[in-house]
Amino acid sequence: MSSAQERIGVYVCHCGSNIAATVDVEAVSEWAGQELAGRGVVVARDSKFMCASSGQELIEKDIEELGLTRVVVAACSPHMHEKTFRGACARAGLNPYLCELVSIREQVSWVHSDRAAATAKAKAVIAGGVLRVGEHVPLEPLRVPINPTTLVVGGGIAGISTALEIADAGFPVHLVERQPSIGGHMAQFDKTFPTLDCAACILTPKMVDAGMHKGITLHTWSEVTDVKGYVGNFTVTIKERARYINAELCTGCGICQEKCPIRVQDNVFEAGLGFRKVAYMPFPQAVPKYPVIDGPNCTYFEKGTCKACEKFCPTNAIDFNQVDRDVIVEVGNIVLATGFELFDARRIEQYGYGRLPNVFTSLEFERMSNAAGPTNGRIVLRDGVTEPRSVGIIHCVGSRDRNYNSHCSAICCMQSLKFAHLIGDHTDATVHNFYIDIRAPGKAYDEFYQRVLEEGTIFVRGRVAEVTDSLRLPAEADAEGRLIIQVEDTLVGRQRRIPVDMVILAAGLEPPADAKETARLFGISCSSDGWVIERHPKLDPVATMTDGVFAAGCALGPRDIPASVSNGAAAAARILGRIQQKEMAIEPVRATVDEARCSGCRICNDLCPYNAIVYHADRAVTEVNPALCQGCGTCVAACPAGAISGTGFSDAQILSQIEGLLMVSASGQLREVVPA
Amino acid sequence: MNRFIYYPGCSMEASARAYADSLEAISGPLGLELTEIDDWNCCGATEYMGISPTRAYTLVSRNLALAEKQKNGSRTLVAACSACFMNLAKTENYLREDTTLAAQVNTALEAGGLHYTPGSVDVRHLLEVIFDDVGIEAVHDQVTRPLGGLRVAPYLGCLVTRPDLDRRWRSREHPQAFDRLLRTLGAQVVDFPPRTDCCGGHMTQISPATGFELIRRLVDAADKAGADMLVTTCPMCQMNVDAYQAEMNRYFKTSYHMPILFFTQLIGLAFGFPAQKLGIGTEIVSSRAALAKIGIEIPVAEAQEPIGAGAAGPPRRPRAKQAGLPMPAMPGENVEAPR
Amino acid sequence: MSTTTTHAPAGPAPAGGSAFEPVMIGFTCNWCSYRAADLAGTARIKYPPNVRLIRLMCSGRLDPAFVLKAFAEGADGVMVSGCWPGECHYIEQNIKALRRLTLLRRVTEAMGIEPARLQLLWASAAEGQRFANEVGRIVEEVRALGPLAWGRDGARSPGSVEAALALAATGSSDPPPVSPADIDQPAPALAEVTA
Amino acid sequence: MPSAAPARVTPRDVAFQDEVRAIIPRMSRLEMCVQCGTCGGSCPSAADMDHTPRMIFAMVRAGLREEVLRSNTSWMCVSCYFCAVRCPQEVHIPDVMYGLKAMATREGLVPDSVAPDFSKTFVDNIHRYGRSYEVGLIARHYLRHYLTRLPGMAPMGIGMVAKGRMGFRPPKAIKGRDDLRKILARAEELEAEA
Repeated sequence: MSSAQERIGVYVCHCGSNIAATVDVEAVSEWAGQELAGRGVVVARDSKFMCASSGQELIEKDIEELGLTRVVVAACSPHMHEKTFRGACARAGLNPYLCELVSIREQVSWVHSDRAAATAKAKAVIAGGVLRVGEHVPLEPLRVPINPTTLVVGGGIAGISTALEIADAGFPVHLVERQPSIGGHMAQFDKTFPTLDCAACILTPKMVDAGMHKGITLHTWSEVTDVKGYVGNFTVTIKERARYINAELCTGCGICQEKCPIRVQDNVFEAGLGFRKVAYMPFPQAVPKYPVIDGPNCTYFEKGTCKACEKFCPTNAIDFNQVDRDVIVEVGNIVLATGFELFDARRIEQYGYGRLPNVFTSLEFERMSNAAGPTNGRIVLRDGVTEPRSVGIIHCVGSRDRNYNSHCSAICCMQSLKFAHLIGDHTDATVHNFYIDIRAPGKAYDEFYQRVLEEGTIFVRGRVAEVTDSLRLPAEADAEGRLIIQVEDTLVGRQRRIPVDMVILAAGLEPPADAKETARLFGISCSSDGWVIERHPKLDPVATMTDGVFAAGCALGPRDIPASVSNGAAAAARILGRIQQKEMAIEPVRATVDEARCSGCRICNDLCPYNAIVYHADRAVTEVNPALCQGCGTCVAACPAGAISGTGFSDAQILSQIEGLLMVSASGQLREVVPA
Repeated sequence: MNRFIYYPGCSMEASARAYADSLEAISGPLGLELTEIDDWNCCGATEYMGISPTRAYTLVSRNLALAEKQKNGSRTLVAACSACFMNLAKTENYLREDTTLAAQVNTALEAGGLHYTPGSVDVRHLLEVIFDDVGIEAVHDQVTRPLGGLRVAPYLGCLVTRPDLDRRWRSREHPQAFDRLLRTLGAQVVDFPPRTDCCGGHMTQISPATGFELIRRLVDAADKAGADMLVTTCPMCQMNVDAYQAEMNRYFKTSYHMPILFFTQLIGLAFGFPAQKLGIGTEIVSSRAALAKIGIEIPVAEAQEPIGAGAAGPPRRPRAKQAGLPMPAMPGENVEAPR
Repeated sequence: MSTTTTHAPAGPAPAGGSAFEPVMIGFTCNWCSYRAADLAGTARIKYPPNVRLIRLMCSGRLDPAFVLKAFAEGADGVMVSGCWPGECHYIEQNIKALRRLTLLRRVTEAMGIEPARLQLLWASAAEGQRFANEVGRIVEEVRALGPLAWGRDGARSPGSVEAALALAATGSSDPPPVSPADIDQPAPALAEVTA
Repeated sequence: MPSAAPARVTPRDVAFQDEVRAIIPRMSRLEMCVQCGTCGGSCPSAADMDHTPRMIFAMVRAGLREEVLRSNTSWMCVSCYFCAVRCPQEVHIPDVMYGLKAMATREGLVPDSVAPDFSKTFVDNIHRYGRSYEVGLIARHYLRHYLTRLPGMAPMGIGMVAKGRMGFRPPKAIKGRDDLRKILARAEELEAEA
């Protein structure tokens, strides 16, 4: 079908001044009306906002009155409004896939400054669209069923919130957590800013709900190892690591933990500040309530003897023969709430963490100030007894620093203010906060800053240069045995050396070390540093580029508890909407084989990453399974016989788009290609 | 035999002759074959930079060009003076990183019939070479007179581990390599936090008060840690701490007596060379008293002291008691990592 | 790379100077490089207007015929962009695109098209700045090469894709004609890929 | 600046900053300073500086040409590179200091003549011998600036000489001295052109 017989309408958007400022929109639409008439354009119009109802009605009216058979809209990126304009066509009775949206905003007006050149490029882009649209064929969206079960990866506050929202709406959820208990980082905290609620008091009820909920299946001490399928129909493999505890028999009495003779440093829940047994529950309110036995550190696994836990377990729940097992679940949607890891403060050696005993990380301090923590909430130096008389809190440790992480970790300012308050609460120590900027953008956040100022916390604007125990005598004789914080007080313009007893490093938030593998596993993209990329940072902040995979909480980037909780709710809402519809339409971008032309050469067979291509030896032809095909088009490009065609991205469509794009010269004139 | 191209630097021929002599003495036992760059010129220290950066880089590049030309089975250029090392290494890196600068420099070099191909020479400091190529074990094997009982403050100075543009050092502020080398000699290494701090450089010449303060910090820290002497890798550091200590004392009305020797001199002693062959005695602040401890009439008992005494590490500042809170665990930290 | 950078000259040279403005086609994948282009847009990062983009689902969709068509239609250069190796939305189809391109270059070179006119660019959805910088670089390289001889004076213009392939075959004995089929054979070392 | 670096759009008011950036081989990233003070905090000689490095960068941005070039800050830099390895914005701070010294020297806008003279004397020796000449350098320098220090220094000086660490005879000039002069002369021309 050549575009000549088509009746094409071209609609050029001003997008207020977003496009019109750099592209001469009127000229472009006029040009299209005249120069492209030979290519089937029967009408070309421009409008302030094509996406506004007025703009859409314009299209609908023309389809009805002028009998348009194809529509080209030149506006923003198809990722923005493709659906909108397809909708308009559909309402006017035109198959939505006969509409082509070409981008003259993201790809033209916003990235070019020269008006003439931008206008020329806009013309070319439209010509490409016009020639391409002529090759479009009517399509019907594929409808796929949505499995009502949802997988939530990560049992922190974001994951728990998501799971509860969905389960409370009556749909099943699998909640996967790496650690023995859900709860995440929030479970480690004492108070939460700025309200100073007790973290445990508000979190544990939610943990219990999640644990008890009949709609939620917990997979703790587990990891997702494989994901297959597509939106609505994922098949996920969850590896449940052996806990050596029979969950059916265990009552969570904790005797095994009590009797276990081995204590090891707890680098996870206690952030290294405390110890745990080898048979352990990370903390008393753990959910699920039954413990795990940490194999690598267990005497029985090392030496073959001990079994103290087994001897004393009243219900014979200890089972040393347990092995890791794979659980396979079918789900319709997935939410990644994989959270963050704390920056390793040892990497900034001049701050002395790991070298100078009385330098602590923010997470260590959270545990210290927690009444249930290793010091029962007493704020003391590393010796475990001495209360500090002065404390220095250093902001931006490993954040906003190109040597480590360029991003701002968003929560450290408020967390540090919280620490300052807690120290004042628990001790008589003077507190210095060393900051570059105080970032307190949140409800009642700056007010909290004011409060901490009132409480007498001293703020020094300057990024700390170093923490040292080497004194400059005689001047600093009084600081013997203490730490010196050396900093330029930028508001005074002088270098200062401030003696303190304790230093707290507000270590930044980093994506989990395996963030990239996670992204690959779930087929989503993450930024170079490892945060999940949203489908749209503003308008679709919890969806990913991959249909059916959502994200919530710090997996998307550093954020505080309220934000994480709302992320969870948002993701849940998106998913519930789909579940309610039972099925959803997906882009009919698929490859199909024309058996008549297939030579059975099998070149395409090994190219498909989804094994969607099946070869029928009997008929010596290849076939594509549309359910598995994701429409990448690699096989289409590879087929030497041209027997495979990719709907939506057919050779004809792309070849004519190339022709169209090249019809216009750099100066905006129609150019003639001299044939050989 | 480890062959290298060698850049001594000006001070090795004058104020730091002791460094040159001791290096010459120990290079045999260490299996170092150092071929001096023929007709090398001054690296410009930090002075030429203040006149004209471009010319300063050109000045250094002449040495690199000569080194490139001088093929003697090695592409490694060793510098003993930290300042020279820094200038050579930094220039080499910049020429690699910045094609414009490289072009400029080569146009200038042409005037002298020279050319330098960025990346063709690998610039290393003597300490790195002893650590990586000779190896601490090889050093250990040559020790015939362990320096048992000698308490030394390991003073590396700024310019060996900084800027370290090619990231050869795991730690640019608290490296442990130097300590391990000195322990291998049997010396007892004291805890010396300012190990990579500045000696004041040319401040003794242009702003004495500033220079004296920096010298005082070093001498005081060593004194406080109970060190018998400072040990350094840099002529500039040695010169400042040694030659200006008296003036510094006068300035602050203090009476420190803190000798400073080159690490090569200590290696020489541990290898059993006579003190005078190592230029010992040419320092202004005498190390006689300190060295008496390990003099020829060294008590047998002490001689028997196992090599690596004090390998337990420097006396730590107050650490957590058993009762106290644990220090952060160091997962995956390789203690034996070279640096 | 500072975000306040721009490329000079962006757009045609000021009136009077008649600098050559190459016209180029850029193939982007729907998931990474097209999103990078979108991001460059939303971030208002400026780059030269010479490249006209075509969105494919995946760089793996790139049929060598597309590239030849572009040259035949008078493009001065072609840019193929996709996700970084290992980050392909379709697992590893971008690697297959790379294989094709490596072989396709032999064809285009045989036709007398300088390698710099056919360039590959990896860009993740997060790399708007990089996308802009790289487009700027590629445009300048093509600009430096001047107009692609054929298509203007018709010198060696094959006029059609088929002719182009034929020319590749006959135009020089080596390399032999490459049919898209051959193109999905051995993969280059990954080092080469990520280089 | 690396040829790879794209051209920049420059508002007038940072002309001085660009002037400074231009004199520094390789990107100084001076414009990236966020005024955090890591440099001033790390600097061992900050106490004796008229302005901390951070302030200097702000002043450069503000176009306070004369104040910046007259400030003793760059001359007080001891080149210890603590600031360089710690700067969160990866500003090549010592390079900036060298650049400022060079500008100040070129325009004679120096706080006082001690430091510049030392550099000049040092460099003169290089031009004369191809090597530095400690005694000549120190003698000349002290006679000009530190007469009062000389008596106190005498014992040290004598000691150095006695111990053979200082010879009064200047070093033998290197063979390639004339070539070296040509090379440096060419480099100077190139600078002038730039």
